[in-house]
Amino acid sequence: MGPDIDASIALVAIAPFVAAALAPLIHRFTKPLSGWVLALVPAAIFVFLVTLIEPVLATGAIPARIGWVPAYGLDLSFFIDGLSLTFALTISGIGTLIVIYSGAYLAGHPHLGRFLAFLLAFMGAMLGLVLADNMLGLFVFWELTAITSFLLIGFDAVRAAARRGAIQALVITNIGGMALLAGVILVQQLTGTWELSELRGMEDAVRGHGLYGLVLACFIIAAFTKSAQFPLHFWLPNAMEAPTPVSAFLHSATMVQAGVYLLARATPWLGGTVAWTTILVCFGGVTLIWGALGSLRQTDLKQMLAQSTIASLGLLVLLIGLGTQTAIAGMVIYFVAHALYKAGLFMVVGAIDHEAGTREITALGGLSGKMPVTFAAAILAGLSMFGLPPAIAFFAKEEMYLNLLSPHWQDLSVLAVLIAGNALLAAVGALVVIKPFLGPAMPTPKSAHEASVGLLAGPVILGLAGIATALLVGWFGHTVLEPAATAILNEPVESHLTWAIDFTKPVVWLSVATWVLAGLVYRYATTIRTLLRRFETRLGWTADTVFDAVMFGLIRFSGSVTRVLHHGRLELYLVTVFSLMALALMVPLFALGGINALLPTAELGNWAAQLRWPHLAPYEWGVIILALAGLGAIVAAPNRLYSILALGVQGTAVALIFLLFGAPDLAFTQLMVEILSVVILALVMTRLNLDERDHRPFEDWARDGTLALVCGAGVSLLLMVVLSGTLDTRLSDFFIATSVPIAHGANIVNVILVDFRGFDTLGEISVLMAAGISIMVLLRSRRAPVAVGSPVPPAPIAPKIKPEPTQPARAAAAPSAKSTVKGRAKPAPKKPAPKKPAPKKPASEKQAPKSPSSVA
Amino acid sequence: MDYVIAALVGCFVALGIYMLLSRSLIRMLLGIIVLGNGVNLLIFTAGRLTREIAPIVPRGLDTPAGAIANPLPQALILTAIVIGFAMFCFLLVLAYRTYQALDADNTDTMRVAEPEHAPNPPLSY
Amino acid sequence: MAAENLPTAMIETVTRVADWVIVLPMALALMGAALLLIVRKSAGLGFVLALLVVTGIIACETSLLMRVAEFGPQSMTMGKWLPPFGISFTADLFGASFALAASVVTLIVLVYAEADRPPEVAGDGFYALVLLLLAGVTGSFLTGDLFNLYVWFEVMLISSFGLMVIGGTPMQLDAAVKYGFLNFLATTIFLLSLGLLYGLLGTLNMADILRVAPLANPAAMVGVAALMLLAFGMKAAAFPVNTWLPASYHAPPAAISALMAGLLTKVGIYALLRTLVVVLPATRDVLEPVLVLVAVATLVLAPLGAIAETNLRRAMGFVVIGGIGAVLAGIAMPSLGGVGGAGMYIFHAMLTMTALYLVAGMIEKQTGETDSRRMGGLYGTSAPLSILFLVFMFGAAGVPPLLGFWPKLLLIEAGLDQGDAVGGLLVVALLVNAVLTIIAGSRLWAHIFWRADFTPEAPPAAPPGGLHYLAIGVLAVLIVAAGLWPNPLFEVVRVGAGDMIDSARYTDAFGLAEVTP
Amino acid sequence: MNTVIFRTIAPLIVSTMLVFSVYVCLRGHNEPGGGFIGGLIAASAIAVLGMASSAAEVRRALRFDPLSIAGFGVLLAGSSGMLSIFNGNPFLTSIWLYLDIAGSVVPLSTPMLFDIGVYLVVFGTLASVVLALESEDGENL
Repeated sequence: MGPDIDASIALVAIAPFVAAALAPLIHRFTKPLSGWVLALVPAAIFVFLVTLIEPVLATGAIPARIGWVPAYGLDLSFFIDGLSLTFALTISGIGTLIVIYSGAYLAGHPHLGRFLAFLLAFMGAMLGLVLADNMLGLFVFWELTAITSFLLIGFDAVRAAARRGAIQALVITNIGGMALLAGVILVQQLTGTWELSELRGMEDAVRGHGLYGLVLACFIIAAFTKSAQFPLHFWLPNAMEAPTPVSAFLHSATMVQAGVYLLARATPWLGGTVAWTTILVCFGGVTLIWGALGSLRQTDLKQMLAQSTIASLGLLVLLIGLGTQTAIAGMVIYFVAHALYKAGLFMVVGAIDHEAGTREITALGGLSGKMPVTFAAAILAGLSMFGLPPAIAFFAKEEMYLNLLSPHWQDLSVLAVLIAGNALLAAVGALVVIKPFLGPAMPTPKSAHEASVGLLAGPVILGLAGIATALLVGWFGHTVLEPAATAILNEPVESHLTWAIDFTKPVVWLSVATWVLAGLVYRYATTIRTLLRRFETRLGWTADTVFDAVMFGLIRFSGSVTRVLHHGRLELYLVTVFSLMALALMVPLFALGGINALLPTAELGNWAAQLRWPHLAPYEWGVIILALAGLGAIVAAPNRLYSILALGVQGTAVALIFLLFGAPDLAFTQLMVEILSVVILALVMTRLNLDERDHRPFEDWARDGTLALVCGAGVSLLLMVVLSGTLDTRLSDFFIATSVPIAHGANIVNVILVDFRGFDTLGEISVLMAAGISIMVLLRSRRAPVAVGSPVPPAPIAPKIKPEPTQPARAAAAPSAKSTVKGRAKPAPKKPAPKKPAPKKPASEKQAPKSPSSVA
Repeated sequence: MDYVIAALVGCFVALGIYMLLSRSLIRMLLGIIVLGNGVNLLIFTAGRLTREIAPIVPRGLDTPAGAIANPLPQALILTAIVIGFAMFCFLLVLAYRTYQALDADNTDTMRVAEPEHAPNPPLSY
Repeated sequence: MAAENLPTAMIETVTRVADWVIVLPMALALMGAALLLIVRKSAGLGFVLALLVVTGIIACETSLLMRVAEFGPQSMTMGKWLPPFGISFTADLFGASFALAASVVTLIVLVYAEADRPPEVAGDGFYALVLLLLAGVTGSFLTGDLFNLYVWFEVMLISSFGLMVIGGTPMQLDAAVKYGFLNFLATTIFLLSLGLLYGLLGTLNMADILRVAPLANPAAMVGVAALMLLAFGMKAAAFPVNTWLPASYHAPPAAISALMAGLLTKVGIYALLRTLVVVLPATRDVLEPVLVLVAVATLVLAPLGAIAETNLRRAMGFVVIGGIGAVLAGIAMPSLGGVGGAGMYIFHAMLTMTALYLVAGMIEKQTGETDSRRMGGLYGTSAPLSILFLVFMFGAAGVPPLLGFWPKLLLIEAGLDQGDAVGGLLVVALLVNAVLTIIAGSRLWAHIFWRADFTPEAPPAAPPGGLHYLAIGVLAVLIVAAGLWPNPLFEVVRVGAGDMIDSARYTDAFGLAEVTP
Repeated sequence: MNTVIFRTIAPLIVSTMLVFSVYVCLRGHNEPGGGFIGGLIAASAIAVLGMASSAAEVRRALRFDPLSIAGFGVLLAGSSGMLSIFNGNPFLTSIWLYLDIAGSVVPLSTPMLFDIGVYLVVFGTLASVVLALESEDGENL
């Protein structure tokens, strides 16, 4: 295939995004017709895909490849085989009708342009998903469908239920998405390729590997979350908070089928094992029955359809799990049939809702006279859902029952589940089609009349398509079923669909049994609903309420964890840091044997005798004692003035140490810095009226003291370990040797500062300058409150988070706020302001917590 | 003698940490200074101590006659002293401004940025 | 001259003007800051001058990046002294591209801030501080000398102090106290470890350290590295020493917190990457369990904070921390993929986290509130803000095809590739982080944008204007474009991560003098 | 502090300190001293002067805004390093000029310029801090 086909196939996935980006703009110009105009894009894609049917039939698959991230070995590659073509045609075909329908359904809505944009973007993502060859590409599109679906479900965002549905769908499908990502990467690592098309025939590399279980789990979680399998099904009914076109398109016909698509796609190399079959059949079966019963429980038409979609998804998963030729054939036919009738029925329900103003099945009746075309469309779709000939769904049922009549109990139980599920679904179909339209007319909120062309085009065309495909079943079998099933199973599949119904075969009678059962269910629908509802009430909880519990639990848990970790007390933050510092010092010393460097070794012999008092001159001892005395005085100082003086003492001692050990520059600088520090401290302290003493409670004192001692000891010991080695003095030797000859300076320290390591100094003077600016910034801000001249600081001083509840510090400052402000307003108070009560009271006393009512 | 100074470094560090853990801003500042002095002494000691002979080449010579104090740590410490002093100045003025604005010297009562009774996250969608 | 006696003291080769691009960004930023300080009182001049300087810096860094891409790591040793005696600036692809990203982010924030700053604040040294911050960040990314790194850390720190308190509200002061003490403590611990390292090895040049580190007492080296891990972990806001970040980043004006969120923690984590992976690989292996633990805890706990927090910018702070966890995960997996993922994540985080804070600032302007519980209904009224927030939030969560996805992909791949329990643990943590971030993001989105049952107390004074949208629009285009077409990034990461794992090319660039260790 | 005696002798002390600081700065390359120490001494002088008279007066006497002096110092130090771009050397490579003025050789060098820059920064910054703290109402910052 040349670049032309590459480009046009890529365009299939990209064009909807472009259209989406332009949709709000186009909508502005074509207001009443936006739906029709924008539908041209999917329509064109549909037509283009139709032209690909023949080549696909001829060659099996059309690949297309565009370079994307060559540095990572990643191409944006697509391939079109029977399976992806079936899905893509469904998506673009139904998409066309949905776009038209949306234009009519949301006519006049202020955000219609945005809505159409999301819808088209979703369609692009979905097309990309089913056409992608590269697994990462598939993942990218997979996530995009989740995002667009999130936006579409939450479209009617003022309702909390819509927001909840959107978040729920996003969270659940995102969990699946993460599993898919892990699974996809694992598969790549097992097989060395990202391309789905190359994975066929590599089943041994996947199935035979020890990580198969993990891969399987990842893919199954991904598919089950996306395709709403029990027990992760609950998000789907809540997603029906979206406008009806979205439900019709995303949550029945396409997006939820992505999981089914993934499983079908993975069948050749992931499927066929006992684990695969067991999991898929069991979960699929449970989902089928659970969804169908759930559907019967509902009275809202849309909810009925939503729950029946869950059931249908379960059915599809079950069939993929079976994995026989007939099961796969049944799955392909059922997928197409379901997409056609379910989208149609959703649109019908939307039309009823739009025209009659309600979707309650108990409040509707006798609409057939007022909405005849709608009724006709409903009947066409209903035939399919009921599985009656001449609808394509009839064949789906036939195919799935085939080969299950065997003596194995597994097959028989699957058959029973299938019959029960199909019967329940058929009954739901009958209820949806018959109840609102036939029977006595009921008063509705709006006076119902026939819907507009835009609303009707979709269901009518889909209904007709459902019949037409059945009438052309031979063609359908050849052009859709065979290539799709072949793609799934990676072995040639022959279609044997025909209208020649052989009444001697038991399969036909199984169909008849299904219908009879469905009729019975329909007859006793009200009773069953009552029973189911009673059961639900008795049960007390659903997966949906569990989600809420988990979510709120998570939020509460987050709240508690965050409050515990980020409590706002600097002192405890510092305790954490120093505890870690103690660990960082002590563990290498004692667990990794760092201390050994200081311990006497065996060769030393009688080392105790060699111990001697460190050789220090008396004045050196004097300086050290001075330093220690200064340190002690800082702690013991009865007030601030003494502690500042003590600070000067220890600083001077340090300067003396520098002087004693040959660093006059350092000593001089240290002394000057110490003097300036004391001066500045004194300058500031005369302005503050501070609490004088260290009021540490004993526990804190013990804790702080221990930490300090451990860290101090650790630093000393580590330093001694360092000193036990010899210093490599290359650098200093070099500086000493070159200072005069090359750098022309005799004071080596100064030469290092301005020449050898002048760059450090440049940074350092920048630090000084920056400190100067920062201090200026700080002091400038003094002016702000004074400028207003009011005794109470103006509003901007208070943080805006919580205007009405007192924020703690302000409350604490309230009694003394006046004096503080005065202190700022008046120049230089000679005496400290009257002694304020030290802020030492227990916190609860001052803060009067008025927790703001949650804006829930 | 290196080991004696190393032990002294430990004392400086321990006292600095102890002061930093008190909740009063001014005491914490004193802690910062003491800790900084300790670290400077540590660098000085790590460069090994030599008595009295400053790293200055006598006039007329190209290289010093005998062993001299290690000049590199001195240069590093000089940088560190000045930086530490700049930081100290900023933090001191910050403490001063904080005291003015919040009327608090105790860090436990400064709860503007992280309010003590922070609301729980809303349980809604 | 006596230079003949010491023929090996200085570098012989001639330095061309083009070679200066490695140090010019730094020099321009510093001298620009000085100039801006001098002229700070002339209204209007500051912004123009700052823009010019940053544009010049970007030009130099672009040229540097191209040179590095073409010829491999570049180095310049100041004062012509032979390394390791002089201070080297050495740029490999990671350093050069991060420096470029930093200056681009600064340029964007400058434009945004210009739209944000009330006219009466002129002369407050804002531009000088921003340039000093940029100088510190650039220096930290490019330096090849550990003590020099300490100096640039301090430049960055002190200028961020100044930026933190511009405006001087009580909340800013409280925030600055926590930010100031904890961060200064971090640099002090770094200095302490540097002193010990010098005592052990007698050198400060990174390449030289790499050469002589194996000869030193291994336990002492681990102690030094553990202290550095603590110091850089604090700067990077890794659990459990990340408490200063949520305490402070929401306090200053939005433009400033955006700049900090984009640059500061990234420098910390880059320093960790550089020191542990490149310079001290042996001790990194010893510390690996700690790294894994810290990475997992940061990845999982940070987004919980984002879920719990109602103050919008505080919540964003937790998102920033979560990103740090992802980088830590990469450092804990010293493979090409792990380091590459970490590097790409740093790049992504610089852009995306800045953008998140900027858009948060715009939301605050639009609603006049800082608490997400008191916002609402923006979806209907402000479509551009909605799109921007969504893009950046999902970008931070690593949703494809945005920029944030690719580093996560690399990291997850590296974790699975490792094939052991540790790798698996990190992968699970990364995935959990993504899901939790999505939850936090979607909740914020629902509360701020979708929910409409909200009436503001006072109508906002000044909704964001065109300049705001211009600044953030450029960022959005960068993020989306880099996400859609990440190939250049992958090229950078492939070579850059290779140079980090096998640092031969990096150390060769120094041109160390031949001295026997 | 504001005694008459103090006020009278303060200018004397201050001018001595300032001269000494310049001396310490200039001799720093060969003997103990240098820009740092010089700057610190000069800043202390300003602190003393600020105590004797008022901060505003000192500011007026200085004529230049102390922070701008610091900025100029960084500019000077940075530019001295940039000079080597012209002779094909890396940043901060020293350049020495020996001027023969009236018979005595005066060495001029970029490290000296650099050290003067350091002096100015230390002096400017600390003077601005001290003066700002000495003046009560953060005026004119």
